[in-house]
Amino acid sequence: MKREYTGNIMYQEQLLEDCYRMVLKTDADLLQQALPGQFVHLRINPLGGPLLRRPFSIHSIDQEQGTLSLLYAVVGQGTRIMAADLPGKTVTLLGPLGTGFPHLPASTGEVVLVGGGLGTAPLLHTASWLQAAGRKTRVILGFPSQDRAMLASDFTQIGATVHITTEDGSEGYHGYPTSLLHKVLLRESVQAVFACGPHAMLENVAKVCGEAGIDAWISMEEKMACGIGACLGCVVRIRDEMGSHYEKACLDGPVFKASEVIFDET
Amino acid sequence: MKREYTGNIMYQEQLLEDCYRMVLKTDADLLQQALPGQFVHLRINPLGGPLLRRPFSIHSIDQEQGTLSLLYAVVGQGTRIMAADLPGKTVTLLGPLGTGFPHLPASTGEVVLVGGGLGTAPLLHTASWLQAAGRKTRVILGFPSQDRAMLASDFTQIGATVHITTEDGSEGYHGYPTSLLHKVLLRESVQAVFACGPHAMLENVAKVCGEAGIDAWISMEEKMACGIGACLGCVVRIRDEMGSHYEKACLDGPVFKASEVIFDET
Amino acid sequence: MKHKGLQVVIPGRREGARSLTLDNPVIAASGTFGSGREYGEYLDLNQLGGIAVKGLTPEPREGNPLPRIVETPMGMLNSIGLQNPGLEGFIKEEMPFLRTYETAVIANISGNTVAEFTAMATRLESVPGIHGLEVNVSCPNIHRGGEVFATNPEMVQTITEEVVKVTTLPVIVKLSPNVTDIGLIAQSAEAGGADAVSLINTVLGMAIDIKTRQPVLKRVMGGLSGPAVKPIALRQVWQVYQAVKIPIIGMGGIMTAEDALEFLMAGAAAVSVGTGNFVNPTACIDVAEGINAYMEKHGLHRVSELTGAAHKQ
Amino acid sequence: MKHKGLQVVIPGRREGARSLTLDNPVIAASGTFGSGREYGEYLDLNQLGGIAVKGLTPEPREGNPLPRIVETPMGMLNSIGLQNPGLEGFIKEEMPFLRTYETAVIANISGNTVAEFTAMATRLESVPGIHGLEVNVSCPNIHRGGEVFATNPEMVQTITEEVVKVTTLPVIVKLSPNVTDIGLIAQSAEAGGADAVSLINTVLGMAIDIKTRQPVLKRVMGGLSGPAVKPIALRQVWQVYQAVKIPIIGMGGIMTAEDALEFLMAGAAAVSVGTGNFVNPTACIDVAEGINAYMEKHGLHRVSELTGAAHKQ
Ligand SMILES: Cc1cc2nc3c(=O)[nH]c(=O)nc-3n(C[C@H](O)[C@H](O)[C@H](O)COP(=O)(O)OP(=O)(O)OC[C@H]3O[C@@H](n4cnc5c(N)ncnc54)[C@H](O)[C@@H]3O)c2cc1C
Ligand SMILES: Cc1cc2nc3c(=O)[nH]c(=O)nc-3n(C[C@H](O)[C@H](O)[C@H](O)COP(=O)(O)OP(=O)(O)OC[C@H]3O[C@@H](n4cnc5c(N)ncnc54)[C@H](O)[C@@H]3O)c2cc1C
Ligand SMILES: Cc1cc2nc3c(=O)[nH]c(=O)nc-3n(C[C@H](O)[C@H](O)[C@H](O)COP(=O)(O)O)c2cc1C
Ligand SMILES: Cc1cc2nc3c(=O)[nH]c(=O)nc-3n(C[C@H](O)[C@H](O)[C@H](O)COP(=O)(O)O)c2cc1C
Ligand code: FES
Ligand code: FES
Repeated sequence: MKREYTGNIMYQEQLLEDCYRMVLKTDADLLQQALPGQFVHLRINPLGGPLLRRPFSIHSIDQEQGTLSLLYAVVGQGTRIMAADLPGKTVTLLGPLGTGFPHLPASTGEVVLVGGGLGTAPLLHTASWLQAAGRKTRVILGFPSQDRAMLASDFTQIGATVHITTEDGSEGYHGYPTSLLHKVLLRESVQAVFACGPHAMLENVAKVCGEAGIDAWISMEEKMACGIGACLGCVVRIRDEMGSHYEKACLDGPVFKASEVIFDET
Repeated sequence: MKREYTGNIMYQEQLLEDCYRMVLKTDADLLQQALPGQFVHLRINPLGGPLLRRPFSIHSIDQEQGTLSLLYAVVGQGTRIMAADLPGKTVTLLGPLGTGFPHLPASTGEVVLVGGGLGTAPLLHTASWLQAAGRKTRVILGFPSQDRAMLASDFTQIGATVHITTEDGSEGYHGYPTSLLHKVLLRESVQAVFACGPHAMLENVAKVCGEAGIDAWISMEEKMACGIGACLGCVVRIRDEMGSHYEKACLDGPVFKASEVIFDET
Repeated sequence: MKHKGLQVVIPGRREGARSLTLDNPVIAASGTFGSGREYGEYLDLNQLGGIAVKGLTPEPREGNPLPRIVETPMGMLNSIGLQNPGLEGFIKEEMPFLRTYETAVIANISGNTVAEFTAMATRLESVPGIHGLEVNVSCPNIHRGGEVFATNPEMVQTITEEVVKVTTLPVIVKLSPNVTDIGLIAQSAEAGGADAVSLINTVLGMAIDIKTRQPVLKRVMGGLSGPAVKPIALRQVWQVYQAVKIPIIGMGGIMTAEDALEFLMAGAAAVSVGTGNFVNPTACIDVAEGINAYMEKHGLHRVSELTGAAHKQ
Repeated sequence: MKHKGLQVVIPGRREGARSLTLDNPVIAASGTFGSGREYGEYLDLNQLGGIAVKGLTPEPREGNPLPRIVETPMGMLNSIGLQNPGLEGFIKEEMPFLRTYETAVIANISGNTVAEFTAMATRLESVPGIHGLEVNVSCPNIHRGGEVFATNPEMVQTITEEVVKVTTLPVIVKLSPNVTDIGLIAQSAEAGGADAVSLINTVLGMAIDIKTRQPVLKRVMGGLSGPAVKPIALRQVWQVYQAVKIPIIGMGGIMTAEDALEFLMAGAAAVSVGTGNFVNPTACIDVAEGINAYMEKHGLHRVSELTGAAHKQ
């Protein structure tokens, strides 16, 4: 039987004005199962509100410490409470949930990870996993400007090649991460692209990779209630032979093959 | 203008399985105004629920440390959250609210404080205040049994005479605090009685003091919404020449003259 | 908060009727703000858009036995039972105080017969300092077996017609959410000549004490208010906006300016804060300031630019 | 949870009708539990009192566009739009799985015409493993200008009469809370021959996105559920208990055994947990165990001793 786990907040790190990394001590079961691109469904305040759980990507895992980290932006009630939470507080977790990034067949081509802003969250765990599997990993991280840029060192530390892009050119490549991706795809031998970020960026990833004929998988953020496939709240429209059908972001996703996602709806 | 204050949890002390003392750092304004028997109206979780504030008596005040303490029992959602709260968390406070115990005219007679269980909460601040004013203060604290008894040393430390009563006789006087009160009233020269505790105890205090012809004031706990006299949620039935009328526990009380309270309703 | 862009005017529709001018769109909701005295210690009453005073009845009322309030998840039930000093008591005890402020005072009146409503409206017509009447139709009609006026379109229309006949004050009919089709009831108020409608009053609810196995409230049911009801209130404001042309005063669970903006966009010309005052004693002013800040940020010049905005695609 | 004291039997009222036996009084609410597969990974489906499967329509339905859910204070709005594989799809894809469990399976059916309801009931009559029908009347009637069946007593009675004619399965009519007098609607279901009523379905609500100034949900309104609505649901269960003699399945905001006990005392014979599952995937079983613990503590032998307890002084 699957079950709910508890997470004990060990510490938090403030990375930007509105962005934190929360490190949770939790059950070894959960940590061992966690695949890249999967998420946990957090009950932030078991003694009070908000009512619904909140989905967060697994940002990194430290088996030795028995910890899981989340990278989150403060956007509403739940994340505001999280940001104010003190070490020692307990949350509850369902997870690991969903279908993450695929296990790719062996190849000499590199895997390019593209993260937009907070969309970087699941990519650190993903990069560690690729590196551990001996895969060449290149990471493109897009931010609006230098003062919003983060995490480059976390990726270099685990051996990935990192590019920062900023929209205003204040750091790294001047432009969107997808335009750098476009250049990388022309230049390098790339087996696949994994991306996470705003819908507009993902749509562009799909387009750029589609044109280059490279397989891409993208992680979709939809509002979720149950997080396990029962409520039908989180559907994503997926192309098929008959036209299209809905799949569940929480169960069939959040990672989908980019070429199959129909973006119009959100 | 009155205003809302913030309270920063400094530390908590667990006195019994379900009873805690919370020490809050708060504004000097609030501390300076606080009279014995008054209360604060606490917003436990400004970022979430519960919705309504919770009233707690002012248990003690330390002007030098700039702190206020509350003594509370864990009975429901709000107090469960409080008990789990960690030092550093911020709550908000309205207060000091209500009409506390009266300023008695000078007298050689002693003032007897009667507390039932958690009803002891406001009596510590009250005893300090009486002692500071050079009044002889006797305290009768009633508990079900020895393992639920507490706070005697807090009262002796400030110079009050303390009697513990337990219902099962496991510590101190064997019986209800009101039956010991009855004996004290016969034996000592008592100017007035101040009491706080369960309704049944307060009703008995009123009876015992009425029979002995001693003035008594009692602190009533009613459910409160606004805490400042606007919602009419917290009324207490008070005897008058015409029969009776409702007064507001939050504004006209929580302390009322015992002889004027009509107890039937609650 | 006062300045031209925040002002809301509810015009009188009848010949000779006065209009209601609110300095800003935030009114303290009836029954939650007393007569303003208590909250006046926490905020400047002159900064409010208006004060709807606690519900008045012709004679003094003691109200219901305790307990009168029960907390529920992000809401509360109340069963105050219209405790009030009676219309004359109110005029004598509270109006001299209220007249010292410039803020619009709205008298909230409750009756058990049409005659009680008209008698109160007649008496208030000549009371200086009263700026408007809010007709609380969520009361049982003792001539109709206790059926609640607010649930019956004809009764709502009749009360409205009779009240507007006897007053030049602007008449706001306060609607109950406990109906199948609130648009229909709003149309009855409009047809009866109301200058505005306000909604929602509390939602009928209850709670049971599992220790005593009895209803918590002595009168069994009470009125649910607070954030829990906000989605219901917004939906009904939306429906009423599509049903009538008269202005709407929207309320139900407003705690913040963001909440209030939702009500304006759903169709409200002004809003009220009720339960929110209990949690935050400066809620009314915080909400008004937040609306003002939103308007400045988005270059809006009048509150009316927001009213009903969500109906336009 | 299984033992005699927890069992709830809803007898068939008609000649030849089957009765519905629940091992315990806790049913997973329709639309919140899929067909049990997903939650089956977190709990033993055999420990449930029953499963009301997601709402079925004659043909497959895609459901509504996104977003489909919005959180509200201690509640949520949903606008799923009855996404389902259609009756045949359900029978083929889900029933083989559900038949492997002993738990009572209740088919929740939704139609836009009386004929759609009777066609589904007829088809389900012969499907092995179906233990009861829940008739969801909170749908618009396309033959009556989209009026919601549930708001009209005659329509509710007609649907019930027609459905009971074609099935020997126990028939539960699921009532909408969005009516003035729910007792009246329950009486119509009873008069139509229903074996039980279940309530409440979701409360109509909405939310507005102040950034876009548009309703959050594409279909504007959605159904409010969760703890926020509990006081409303309890009140309606209380009212229906006073209005009819048939058993009531109570729901709306149940998260804990304490919540469920309130519903039983208000008049419910059994309860359902909906939104609570999303928060706590073992909610149904936790609630059943808590009821059991309460009964043991208080020396109660049958759940029915609690049903309606709060009505007796
Ligand atoms: C699979 C998945 C993985 C995610 N991983 C991360 C992550 O690693 N870091 C991170 O910062 N955010 C992540 N998000 C988004 C995150 O769930 C929301 O930012 C968060 O729920 C906001 O909660 P709130 O209470 O602060 O905001 P509120 O706006 O108050 O939330 C209200 C409701 O909307 C939902 N919601 C709000 N924003 C989003 C959003 N962007 N996506 C989905 N639901 C939303 C909430 O879950 C909640 O139900 C992820 C979302 C999904 C679906
Ligand atoms: C003037 C005053 C002073 C008080 N001082 C103290 C004190 O010093 N220490 C202490 O432990 N308790 C005190 N109480 C009682 C205290 O307010 C409640 O125990 C507390 O509000 C319970 O909150 P909860 O969320 O844990 O319980 P819940 O049962 O979840 O609360 C639900 C609602 O009921 C109200 N409520 C519950 N129990 C009581 C009660 N006994 N009296 C009044 N309202 C209640 C709550 O305020 C809330 O509105 C005082 C009450 C009043 C009126
Ligand atoms: C304690 C209390 C007393 C109330 N008394 C009245 C009243 O006398 N007359 C009236 O029309 N509405 C009364 N109401 C309803 C409010 O004015 C308002 O319509 C309702 O509470 C919804 O708004 P809210 O959620 O902001 O509180 C009362 C509400 C509360 C909570
Ligand atoms: C996401 C969701 C989907 C639902 N789908 C259905 C449905 O298909 N048929 C139905 O009769 N009720 C449906 N309901 C209503 C629930 O069965 C239940 O009546 C309601 O949610 C109140 O209970 P709760 O507060 O425990 O959720 C749905 C509720 C939710 C939250
Ligand atoms: S969140 Fe419930 S199905 Fe995906
Ligand atoms: S709590 Fe509102 S009047 Fe006392």
